[in-house]
Amino acid sequence: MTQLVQAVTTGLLVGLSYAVLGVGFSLTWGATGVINASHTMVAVIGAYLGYFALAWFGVDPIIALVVILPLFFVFGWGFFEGLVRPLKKRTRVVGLSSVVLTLGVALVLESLTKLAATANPRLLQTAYTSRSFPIGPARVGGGPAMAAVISLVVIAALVGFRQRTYLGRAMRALEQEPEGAALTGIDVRLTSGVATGIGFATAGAAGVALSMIYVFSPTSYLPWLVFTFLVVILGGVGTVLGVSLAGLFAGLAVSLASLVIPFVWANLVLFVLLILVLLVRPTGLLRR
Amino acid sequence: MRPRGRSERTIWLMLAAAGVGLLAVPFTGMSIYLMSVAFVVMFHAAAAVSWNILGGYAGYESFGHSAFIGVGAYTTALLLSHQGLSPLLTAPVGALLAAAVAVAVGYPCLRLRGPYFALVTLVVSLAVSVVVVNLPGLNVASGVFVSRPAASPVMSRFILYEAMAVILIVAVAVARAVERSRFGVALAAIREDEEVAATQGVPTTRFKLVAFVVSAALTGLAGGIFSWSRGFLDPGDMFSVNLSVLIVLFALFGGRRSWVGPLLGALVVTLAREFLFIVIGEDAAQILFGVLLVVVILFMPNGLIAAAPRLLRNGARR
Amino acid sequence: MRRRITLVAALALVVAACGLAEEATTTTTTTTTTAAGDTTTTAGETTTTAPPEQLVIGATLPLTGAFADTGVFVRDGYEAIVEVVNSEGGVLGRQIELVIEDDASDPGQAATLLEKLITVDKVDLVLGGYPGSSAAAQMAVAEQHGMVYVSMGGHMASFGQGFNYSFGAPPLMGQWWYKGFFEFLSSLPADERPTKAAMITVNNPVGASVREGTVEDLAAAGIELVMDELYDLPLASAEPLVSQAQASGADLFIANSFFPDGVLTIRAVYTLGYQPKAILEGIGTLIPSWKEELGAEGDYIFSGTAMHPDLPFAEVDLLRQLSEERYGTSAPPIYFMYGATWVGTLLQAVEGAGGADQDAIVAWLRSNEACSFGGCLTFDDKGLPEAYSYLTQVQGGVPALVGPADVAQAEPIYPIPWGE
Amino acid sequence: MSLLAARGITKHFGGVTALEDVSFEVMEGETLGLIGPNGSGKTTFFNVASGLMRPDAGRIFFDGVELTRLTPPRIARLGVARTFQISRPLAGLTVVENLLPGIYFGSERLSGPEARRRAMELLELVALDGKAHWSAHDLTMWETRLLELARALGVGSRLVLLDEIFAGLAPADIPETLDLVRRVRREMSTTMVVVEHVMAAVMALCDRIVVIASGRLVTEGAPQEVVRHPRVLEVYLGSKEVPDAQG
Repeated sequence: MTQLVQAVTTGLLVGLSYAVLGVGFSLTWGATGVINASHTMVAVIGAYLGYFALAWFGVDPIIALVVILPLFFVFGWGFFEGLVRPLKKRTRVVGLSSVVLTLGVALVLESLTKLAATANPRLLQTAYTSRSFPIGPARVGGGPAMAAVISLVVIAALVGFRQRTYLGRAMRALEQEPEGAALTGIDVRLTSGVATGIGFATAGAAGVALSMIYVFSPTSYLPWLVFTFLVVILGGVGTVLGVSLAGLFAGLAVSLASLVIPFVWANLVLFVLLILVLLVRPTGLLRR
Repeated sequence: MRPRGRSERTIWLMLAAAGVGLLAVPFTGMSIYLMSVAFVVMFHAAAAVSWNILGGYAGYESFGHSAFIGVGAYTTALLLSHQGLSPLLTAPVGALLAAAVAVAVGYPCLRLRGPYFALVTLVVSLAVSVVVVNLPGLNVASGVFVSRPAASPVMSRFILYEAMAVILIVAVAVARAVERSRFGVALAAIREDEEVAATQGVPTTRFKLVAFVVSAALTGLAGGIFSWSRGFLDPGDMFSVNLSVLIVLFALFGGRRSWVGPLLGALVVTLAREFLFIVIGEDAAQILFGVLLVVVILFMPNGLIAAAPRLLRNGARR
Repeated sequence: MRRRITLVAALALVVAACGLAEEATTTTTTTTTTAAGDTTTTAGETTTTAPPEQLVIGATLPLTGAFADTGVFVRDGYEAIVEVVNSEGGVLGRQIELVIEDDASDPGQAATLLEKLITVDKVDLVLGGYPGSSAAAQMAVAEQHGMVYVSMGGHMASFGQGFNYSFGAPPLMGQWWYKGFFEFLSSLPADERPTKAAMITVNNPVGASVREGTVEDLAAAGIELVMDELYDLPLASAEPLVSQAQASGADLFIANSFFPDGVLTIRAVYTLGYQPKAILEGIGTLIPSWKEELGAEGDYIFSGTAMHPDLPFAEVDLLRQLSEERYGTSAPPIYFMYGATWVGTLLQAVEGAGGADQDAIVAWLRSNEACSFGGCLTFDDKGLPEAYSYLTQVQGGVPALVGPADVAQAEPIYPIPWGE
Repeated sequence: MSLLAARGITKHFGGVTALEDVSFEVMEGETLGLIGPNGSGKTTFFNVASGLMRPDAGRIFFDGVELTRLTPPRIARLGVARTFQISRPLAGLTVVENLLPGIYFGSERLSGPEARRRAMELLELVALDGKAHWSAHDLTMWETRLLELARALGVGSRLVLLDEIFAGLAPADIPETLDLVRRVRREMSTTMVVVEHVMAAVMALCDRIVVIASGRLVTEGAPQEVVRHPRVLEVYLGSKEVPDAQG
């Protein structure tokens, strides 16, 4: 019983970290058509900034978010203006070209990160990361708990933004009818730029959250990217809630599967689930 | 796609001559090191030309082709280390198994288009690697020792070179035959507009699967010989995502309309990488490589072939 | 492991006595990069006086890529010893030149480049690569070209391939990794020993080799293995595994892990409040950042090694000095020590064999005791020394040498004083 | 004798009705006009008939074979071809290459030089032979319509479904296009179903007309009768409440 509760708790916590990575990725994809393979590399950089904020200035990474979020928002917007727009001028459907383009960006960022911070793996050490709390019979580490809080705030903020604000609604319109949206007077360029900026900012926040759970290094972006892809495909492009649920679902699936089958096969359960879901719903679990 | 006449036969003859030339190069006293560099270039070229049958002709860009390299590689490596069978004999078995994997995953995956297909193939390649690495009783995770092809170092490199050259020639021949066939026209139609292709009578589901399987089998064949050069297979390297991405890049860089593009892309990128790596080191080379990806996508979306002078393009598409 | 004054040991004493080490730092170290490769030529002032008599040693190391962090220490070890030897007049009067190529942590590249060093650069000698996968791939190449290959080897299986030219000096042998720990257990009263063990292992060749030896050692010690799980890298979350270990009631927890997964595992142990009597960990604790990343939580973890900075051998003093010069710390990094030992062993064999004739070197290594920084080794026909391992335990953030008793510099702390 | 028979075809998109219990027949050799306001379900009917969509209920028979159970390529192989309302040339291919898939894999299944000859013949028929080796991307809108027509004929000439090939054409082009369609019909002796808004073209071409509105069959009959039918006038004039069911 304890193990079951623990598995559910762990699964949900890990799932939340996939979710927070996925939502920004999915948002940018939906609004601009860009599949940003450098999304998780941006998250890695966010993790480093948080880490060094603490190591050099004694500033808690959560406080550092005050700088990271606007900074990354600007980077994202710049990324859209500098790289995505030229691409969009060339090809109408940017999907696959954007994967390769952003992989290039990720490679550059990875190497630069290595040069700046070495390839050494890092783990965040704060007062709360070495605490743990009981949840029923299970226990939760302070790091994962804080990461969960960040993730939930990011997801909630995104949901609110998309429901309540004009730009948020414009983004949703862009997702559904990219061509129709332009006709209804939506400033596509502005909306796309903001969407990319928000994508980057959430990546930064996700990176800080993940740094509280995982050991990270410049190469961490690749495994993180795989899980991001996975939950976004499962959840559907442009659905914040769908991706969040898919993340939780993925975390739970692996965690619960490892209770009954050898741990090494647990990830496979996830891959097989993905393929099964695609067989039934080729555009994702929660996509209408 | 003009009527097959003398010119068509001439081109095949020219290609055959080039193939014979490729096979003959080592007899000119090529050094061991050059043979090993050429081996890697030919491996990359064979994989890229094979990838292109699905990714270029049919427009289904797989980001998981290392799965087939891995399946081919582990098939020959395990048969060599457990049964003592030469990869020259077992590489086709690896190709068959790669084809079988393609059949198994192709049906669900090929229902997806564009980026969805790309991402799901990436995930599938990871799933395949988990399965292969944990196959019960084979102890793949401990690594597999692959004995060298021959007792003498020169002979070893020679055999590897010739085997990979044959695979490259086969891959090019198949790719070119596909291009010139009704099947190739159907794949092009699928790439341009799959629904239209279907309403034109093209059995899209079947043809996509066939293209996937042919592509996977050829890739598996190349992987089967590639592993023979490695000495020791660490489960991490054969199924690497980097390799999958590299294959896509070769084709993208060269151009995807004909077999010439991926071949050229593999040649140029592999040698450039090797050169940059030697001259400026891995980290700087990696940065330049990333910039190259960005430049290719932004400034030469149709690859080197299209960007090169018109003459070259005509030569390639004739 | 008997010790006696040998080439390197003598050097160590001379250097220590005359303060040559200081001079060595001011000696010009020329680094030339040629178009042919990332070729680092390291030599003392006499390099150019007699170039034809130079002895060229080629090696590839992961100077970039996944294993670069440790690879550069191996390179430093190679270079440091060659520098010292050259400043002492070289080997058999010949200066030594090192040609080290970067294999970018790719075993295939490592094998290709080694073959290039042998056939294109025509080096006189080769030295081992790193890590095991690269070494395993290179062993076959060296064997085919008839070149002596002194290295860490590629785990036990690589020494079972019938290779004649490969020597593990010392090897990084997973199968032996925890031998020191089990020796320590046998010294304890029976009722204090753990009775049940839970083991998790990274699912790759390194993990598999450690796991293999541990399963045998556990059986021999009469400890029941109640959990035995594998995991792939990267490990997303260690909680499921640790929680399962905790539920199994095991009082010995073994994590055959690398650094990042090892860190995650230990943190999960603390999060879940799992309190076994002892924890064994693969190679994470030997990485200096273990302390940085884990702090006090990293303490009390046992591991093994074939090399340790606190070994009470006179030869190690030289390494301590060299480390002080290079890194400003008297505790030489472990991979620096490995590199130094491999090159030390090779040079000693060259001297013993009276030249760079490969078969003569093999003959010498097979019939003599090679003494370098890790002690003296004799090799069996597989190229392996007798099985041994030192026991380490993280104490105050540092992996202290706690066994076996004849070399130990600190007492092992057992069981773990949880809650103190 | 009826070549195509639709029986109770029903298709909904979410809550919107695209087709509701639509039944009619197309006789061998005739040209049938299928008309109705925008969003009345005409294109949906083509999508169902060509196999791109499955109906929620009802069946379509072609020469005794049930189309609604077949995939698009199987339907094409029976000789049922279509054009698209918004032209969909295979833009990356040349004009002649656009025709080849249908000729290779449609009902005639020609190959080699024969197929190429056939493609050139069809291009000649629509007067595009001069641009056979142009990229389809470079054609004008009118030319892409002609290309679509030729491409459909390449698939098979037993039944061609023409989806608004007159839409958006300059009035000056209409007579010429009319002549062309008539010539095609004569030379290929093909049966046609024409979805069209340009009433002049409908009146000139069609032997019979079927009117649908809001997914329901309104009436059918000879052109002159149909245009005088009160319900037809009503749906065309009072088309404001017609829901958009184009999907």
